[in-house]
Amino acid sequence: MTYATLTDADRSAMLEAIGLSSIDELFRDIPSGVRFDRPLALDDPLTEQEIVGRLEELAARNVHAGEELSFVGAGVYDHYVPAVVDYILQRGEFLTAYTPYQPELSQGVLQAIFEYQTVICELTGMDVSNASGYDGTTVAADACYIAKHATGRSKIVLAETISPQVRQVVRTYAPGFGMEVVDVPHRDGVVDPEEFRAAAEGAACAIFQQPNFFGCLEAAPQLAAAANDAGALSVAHVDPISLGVLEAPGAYGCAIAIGEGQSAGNPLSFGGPHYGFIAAREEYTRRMPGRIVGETTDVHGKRGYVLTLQTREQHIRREKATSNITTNQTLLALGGLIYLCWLGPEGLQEVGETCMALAEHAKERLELPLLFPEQTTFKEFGVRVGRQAQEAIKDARAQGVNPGYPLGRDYPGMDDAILVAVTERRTVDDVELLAEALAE
Amino acid sequence: MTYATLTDADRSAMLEAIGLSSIDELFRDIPSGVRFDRPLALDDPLTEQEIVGRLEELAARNVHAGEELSFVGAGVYDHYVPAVVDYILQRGEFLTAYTPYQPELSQGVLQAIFEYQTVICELTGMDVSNASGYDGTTVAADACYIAKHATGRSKIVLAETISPQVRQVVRTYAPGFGMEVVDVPHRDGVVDPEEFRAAAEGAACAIFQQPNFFGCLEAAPQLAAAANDAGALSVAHVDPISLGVLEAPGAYGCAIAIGEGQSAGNPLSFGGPHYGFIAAREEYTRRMPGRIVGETTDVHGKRGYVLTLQTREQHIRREKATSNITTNQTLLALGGLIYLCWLGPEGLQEVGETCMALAEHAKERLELPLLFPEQTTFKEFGVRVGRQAQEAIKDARAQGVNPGYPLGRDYPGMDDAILVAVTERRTVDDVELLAEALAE
Amino acid sequence: MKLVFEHSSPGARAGRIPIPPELSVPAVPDELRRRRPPRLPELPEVELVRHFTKLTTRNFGIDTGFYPLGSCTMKYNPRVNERVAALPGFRDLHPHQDEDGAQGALELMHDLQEMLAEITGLYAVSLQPAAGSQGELTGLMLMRAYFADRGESEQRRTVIVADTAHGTNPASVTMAGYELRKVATDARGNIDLDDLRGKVDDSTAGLMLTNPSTLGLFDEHIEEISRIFHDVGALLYYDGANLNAVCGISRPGDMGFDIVHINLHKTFSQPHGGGGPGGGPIAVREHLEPYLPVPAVVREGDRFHLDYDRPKSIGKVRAFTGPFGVFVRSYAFILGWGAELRTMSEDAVLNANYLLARLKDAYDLPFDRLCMHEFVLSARNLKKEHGITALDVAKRLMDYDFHPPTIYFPLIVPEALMIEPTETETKGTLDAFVDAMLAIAREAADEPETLKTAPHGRPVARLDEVKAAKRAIVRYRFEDHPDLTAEPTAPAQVEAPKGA
Amino acid sequence: MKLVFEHSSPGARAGRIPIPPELSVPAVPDELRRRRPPRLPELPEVELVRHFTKLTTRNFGIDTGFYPLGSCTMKYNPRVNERVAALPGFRDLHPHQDEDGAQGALELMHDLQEMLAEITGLYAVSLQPAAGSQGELTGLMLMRAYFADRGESEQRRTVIVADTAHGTNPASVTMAGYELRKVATDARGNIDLDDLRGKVDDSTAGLMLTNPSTLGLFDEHIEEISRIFHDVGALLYYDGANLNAVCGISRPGDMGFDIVHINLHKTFSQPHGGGGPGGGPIAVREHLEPYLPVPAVVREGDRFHLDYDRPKSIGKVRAFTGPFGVFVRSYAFILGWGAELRTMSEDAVLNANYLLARLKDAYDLPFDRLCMHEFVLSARNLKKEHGITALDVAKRLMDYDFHPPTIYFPLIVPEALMIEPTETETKGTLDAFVDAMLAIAREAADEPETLKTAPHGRPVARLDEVKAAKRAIVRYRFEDHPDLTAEPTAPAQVEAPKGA
Ligand SMILES: Cc1ncc(COP(=O)(O)O)c(C=O)c1O
Ligand SMILES: Cc1ncc(COP(=O)(O)O)c(C=O)c1O
Repeated sequence: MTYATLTDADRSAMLEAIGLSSIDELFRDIPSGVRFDRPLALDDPLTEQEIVGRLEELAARNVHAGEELSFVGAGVYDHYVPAVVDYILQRGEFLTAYTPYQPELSQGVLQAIFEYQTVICELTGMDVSNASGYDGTTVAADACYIAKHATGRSKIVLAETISPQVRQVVRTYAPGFGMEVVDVPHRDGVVDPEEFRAAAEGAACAIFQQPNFFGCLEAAPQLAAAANDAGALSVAHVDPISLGVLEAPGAYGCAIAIGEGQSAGNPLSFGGPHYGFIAAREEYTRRMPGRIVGETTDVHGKRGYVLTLQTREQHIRREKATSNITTNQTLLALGGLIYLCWLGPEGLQEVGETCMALAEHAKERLELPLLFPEQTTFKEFGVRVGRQAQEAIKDARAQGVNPGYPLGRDYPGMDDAILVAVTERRTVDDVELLAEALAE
Repeated sequence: MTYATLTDADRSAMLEAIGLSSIDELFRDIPSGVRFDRPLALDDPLTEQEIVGRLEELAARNVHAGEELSFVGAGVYDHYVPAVVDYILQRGEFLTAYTPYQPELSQGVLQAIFEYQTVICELTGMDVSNASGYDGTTVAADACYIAKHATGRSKIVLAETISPQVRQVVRTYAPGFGMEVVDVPHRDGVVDPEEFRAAAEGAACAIFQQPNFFGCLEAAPQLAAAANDAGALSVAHVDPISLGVLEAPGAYGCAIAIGEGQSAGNPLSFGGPHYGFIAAREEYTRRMPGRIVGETTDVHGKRGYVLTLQTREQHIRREKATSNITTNQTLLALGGLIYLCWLGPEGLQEVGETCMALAEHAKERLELPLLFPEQTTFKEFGVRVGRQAQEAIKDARAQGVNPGYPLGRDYPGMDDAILVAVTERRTVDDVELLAEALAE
Repeated sequence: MKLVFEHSSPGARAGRIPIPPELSVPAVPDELRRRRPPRLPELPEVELVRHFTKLTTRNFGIDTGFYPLGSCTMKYNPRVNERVAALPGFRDLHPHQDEDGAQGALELMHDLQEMLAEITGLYAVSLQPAAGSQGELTGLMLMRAYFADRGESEQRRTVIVADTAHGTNPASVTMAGYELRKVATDARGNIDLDDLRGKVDDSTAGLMLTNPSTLGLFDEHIEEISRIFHDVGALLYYDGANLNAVCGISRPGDMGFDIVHINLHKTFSQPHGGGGPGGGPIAVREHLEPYLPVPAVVREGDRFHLDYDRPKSIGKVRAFTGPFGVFVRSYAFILGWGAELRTMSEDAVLNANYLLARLKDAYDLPFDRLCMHEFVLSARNLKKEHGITALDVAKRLMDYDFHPPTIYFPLIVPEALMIEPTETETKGTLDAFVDAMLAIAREAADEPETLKTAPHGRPVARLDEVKAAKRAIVRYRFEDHPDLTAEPTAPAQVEAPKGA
Repeated sequence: MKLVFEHSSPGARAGRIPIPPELSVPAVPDELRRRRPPRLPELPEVELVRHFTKLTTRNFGIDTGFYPLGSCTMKYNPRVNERVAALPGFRDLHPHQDEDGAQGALELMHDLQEMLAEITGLYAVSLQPAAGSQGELTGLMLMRAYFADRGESEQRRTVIVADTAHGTNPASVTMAGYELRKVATDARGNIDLDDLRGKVDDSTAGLMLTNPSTLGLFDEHIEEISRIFHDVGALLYYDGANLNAVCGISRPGDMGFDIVHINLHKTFSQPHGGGGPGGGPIAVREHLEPYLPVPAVVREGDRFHLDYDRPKSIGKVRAFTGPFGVFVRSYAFILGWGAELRTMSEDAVLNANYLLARLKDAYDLPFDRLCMHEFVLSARNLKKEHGITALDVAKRLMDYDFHPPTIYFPLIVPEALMIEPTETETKGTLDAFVDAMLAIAREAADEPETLKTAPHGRPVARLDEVKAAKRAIVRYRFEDHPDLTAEPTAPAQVEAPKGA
């Protein structure tokens, strides 16, 4: 009973105060037919040091990013997370608080979320951001739900160059929304604005990713324009780490910007928890899902922050809510805030340019055919290894290098292609090792 | 310039306010003959991720307690430190504060030290404890300095069964104190009370260790009595982890209790920083070295804590101070406080009994001749491996087991002896592995 | 206090990621390159740490004190869980790491699935959903897939939800494309069976129910309810938000539920993080397993792997296999209680009933029964007699250093005060809370003004929420602070060498 | 607030270390077995965390705000240092691990030694001393050993210390068995050379000097001073507490010092931890190396090892090789600045002079010169004119959210306010501090009461230190709280099986 807080003395005193003589009586309202009458089939309780022992043993059976030279990305990236982020997020006043329903006791989290919303708006060039979505996939579904109500239309247009997981999640949600999904195929690694325009006709929204899943830069402004012209909401799925170098979606006319926040301030953590961000133009403010923090004043005129525009939300609007989200990813989003403040505008540009420079260098050094030689890429690019990618990866890993993600998993005809991600944590020397590992 | 806080704009504005035109002018009072006119021969500045990379690389070249099955103790022990300790000590309000000179801003640290002093007094059965000494060796020298002034005598009696490092440090300090050191040899692993009594005649203090360096239990009450009878201060060097099982020095008449606190709440950290504790009977309160926190009230009668009895200290007493200590080991001592509160009286007894039970089990399982078969031991014991201990250790380490400390380093005639420490972090299965490793 | 942007000073830096000197930055096509840098704050690390440290001191967590926020299960989060979640083998593990490089992670998830199956009394578990709400939606998607498979998609249009339900239930029903039917609550706080019978027919896809309900009451007719739905071929969904009341005591599967979500951040101690993250695994009966999200974590001998080959699966509801870091914490937590998990729920229920027993004379109790892990009082009399609302009581509790309970929920109770102490509070803390609540009841009569002006001595007093919603200032207005909008100095874009 | 003992409730537990069931506990001889368990508090982890979390909120650190505590160099401690110090390869490394299992640790120490030798301009470094004071004592022991080796032990009896010296210097002199001679300070804040010449002769073992001095002034005659001592065969000891002023600008070795201690917790950012830990490495000239403590960390090719074979060594001054965790942090810190370390000292001196320039009209300045990294003002006029003391100024600063400077030191300045901003503060912070100091100077005239009653709104007001020293209550008085002294219930001692 490692975690029991009450002592037996407490228990009897409390039962007496309640007027009962046994713990079992507490449960008398539970019909005997549904009572559980055997002990749970779980192991004996472990002490703290035993718990640590067991978890260390499991952790040791994973190969983490510090143990092999990894160039795996494909949606989750090994960027450096500074020590200040971990420290602040571990402080109990943030870590162990919940949604700031009571603002007088929650100005810390409320102000931090307001700062986060501001940073997301600055990165994306949008007017409003929520306090976070679950991840980079579910915010895409959120965008579709907004579009459905904003346009009254039901078609979702997805560029095939969007992360496969994002597309899968949109497909899972669409039927419930009463929406259908149309894909726009890639042409040589990017989508063709004209095809995109045609598909966007009569659509509720048209979504593309910049940089796209292949690491290539889309003609984002044209894609946004194509969607806008068709009266569809133009939605850009962007990598926050790229937004010191690449233009903000708001600047080229997107209605909504979404993305996976992990690359900005979260550890890999085997895929979660991370945070998804969603930001939009002012006109969609009242259609936004989830928590939004607003500035106001207290009875003495002092500046303060509260959860606002709650008439959008499930606890008030119930079945008419803009979303069912309640628990979100606040702590991870705050990690993103602290990270982006740590970088500042110069640092954000530096990290983007460093990744780009290293990736470009890798492209040259590998001396392998590029998957899409015509395209400009950001921190990720595809190469053809001339044999089954899975095998090439296995062989490279045997030398301590994990060269990347096998694109054949998601795209037909790419069984020999590897998606290589190069972050600022890799060095010029690391690129040499990668080249060697992929050489034979 | 990773850590520079000022911007160039700041610098010029500030120079202007000062009325100078260059940074160099700030140093005009420095005679040109002693100015340093070349850049420091240090490497280029590293960024945070580069610093982490460099340190990870160095850390990887050490074999830590999680990487091999270790039975090494001999003064520093691998006891489990709970997560709450690390968390609280990392909170900036404690971590980045200094000595609580300004009590209104330092009640947190002051109260915590007061609680620490109380816990040390409870463990040792003494009346007064300071806020910490450097480690388990320097507090022994502190005790001698107290004894010198309390008795006007100059002889220090040391049991040969005290940790060699403690004895070396006392030897280093003694000449400056104008004191000389006399050793009392061990008889079959412990000191003989009669020899101790004889040596204590005319001594300022007589120091023994319980459990002693060999892990054996001394006849502590007799040793204390022997010293007291001779008019010397009886000083017990004790392991805090043992004090839930073994009697408190205060209970058998010691004048002073000292010890190395590491085993209670500090990581191994290659030998430091740790904390030394020193506690004494009330009559020696005004001879205590270092910081002491006392309870008082504020102008409104509210309970509060302050540094007290400061007329003992260097900043007031200068050359007549009871010690020169200023910066001490407060943070580590607070780790000890939190750890001991986490254990509580039952936990402290449990951990002591667990170590004892495992060590006793190991004695039986090893099937090797014990160094001192006649003695009762606590968590550590000596065995003879029938060949050079250094070699036996090398061979065992090759199998991933570090069997202990080679006693030959400090004691003649023990070249074949290994001091084996068994803490609660080792299991019955681990003992089997040790037995195998020492078998051939 | 200042916003982080108001600490900004042009040119100040914390983090630096210099471009490797031997490399040059490739050119970005002009129309794609960022023109105006984002106005991120510029400040040195010391200012960053002070700012966020100060923010934390203006926030209340479980580590600060008692947090009886009903329906949220704000229990103490053991620090050891943070230690293990930070192990590099977990924290730095890439989700695309191939299976033999992730056996420890997969085993942990598989173990956790089995623990949750045992605790809920169901057959199969998917850990994928990110939180309870998403678990609900996923569960409803399973219903759709199940009925579609049986050719009943057209027929099964409605989902029934109790009027005491959390807002997420109706919201999820809509998002899943179902019609909502609300069912009433009877005088004892159970579902009104007559009302229910009238609403269940062969157009019914299923029921969503929280049991114990948000009133903290166990539905005494749960067996009959289950029969009513199963008789028409409908499914029962269990909102697991209140699972903390019944672990080892009564299992949703045994109650007749077909689909269950579990809030790992409630019952299994994942810290709430100021709003998240959470985890919302779902457990189902055998006949629903084929529809679970992909990938499934399966065991083959002593190896574990990710099975994507599930033709009937609804697909994915979020990225990868779910919030893994949350799994690590909840797994560690369950290992700590182990087979004695029942004691956790017993103590949670004992703590709640102790508070209830000591408070029910001072506040009114709409349903006078033993409660489970939480209970709902009403301030309706205080309002009638002294004009003191549930909100006033909540704000005044802050003056006694307690976080207020959930208020104004569930909706069927006017001036509701929904109190959930959890099992991790001491009797001493509960007694202090009782003293405060009783004092407040007296103050309502003697000094109502003190309550209406509460809280006192907090960083801010009561805030104007109407103004907030009307002005909708949801990001920092740099425009209003021209001094800070100076374009940050960004290093000039390096041109790539042409050729070479 | 309550003491942790006042939260104790019999039988409550946090940590548990159950005895392995298959083992029995050996018997402890009766007279050696503990009779009465220590009265440690009994409380669950949640109460433990809340108690200590609350204590931290009643404490002020650098992370809280500006902390210009003169002579203590309270600079920002980069968080990354905590990250690297916690690497298992360092944190969990046993000091008796043999050399080939500790090469990384030994290399780190060897690198750090070389960095410190370069920064101080001396030949050899020992990292062993635990703090500056112990560095001083160690340095004086080196003098003893050195003179003993030359047969001059009898002759060399005195050590000269400036009247501005920190209390540790005279205290160390006594503990090292030397006689103290104090030397005066002249009108410019330098050592009074005439006074000095009169005190130095062939009975002099050496000088202990802080340069820049505790007045924050660089001694303009340092070369002459060095000549005076070396001419009589005496040694110069450099108290490195103020090294933050001169890194890369002027090196103690070049100034003529033979022995230097470095406070790693000052210049090199080891966090002060509420009073410690620290590190006090010493650096010496070549002819003093043989006397350094054992073991020495030496390099042989690309291997590192611990050399105990130093026949002339003074021995050991503490356990093992010193506070290793401190070395890790300081090493990481120096790597961060690298060759630009000079900028650190330049900025520290710039910050100090900026404050000085802006404050010297409002407070008096005993020595009107450019200062180095710190400076000393006097509140003597405020006292004369308004009865406001340095203490009042200090307490009032708390109302402005600043930690006060060091006060009443150095002793030669009445009503001293010793201000050291360090290099890690922004101009904005310094300006805010200046505004506060100027406001306080005005308040001294306009509303002296406000100052005399300061601080306001802190957990406690001014405390009665006389009472504290008189009552000397230095541990919790369980006697006065009988309710808490109930003997904790301890499990009965298990008897060992006889034989078997
Ligand atoms: C009864 C109930 N149902 C559902 C939810 C939604 O769960 P989550 O917040 O994990 O999305 C909650 C908690 O917010 C709840 O209390
Ligand atoms: C000038 C001076 N000398 C010596 C010391 C003593 O150093 P430490 O506190 O590291 O023992 C200090 C700091 O307290 C100091 O300021």
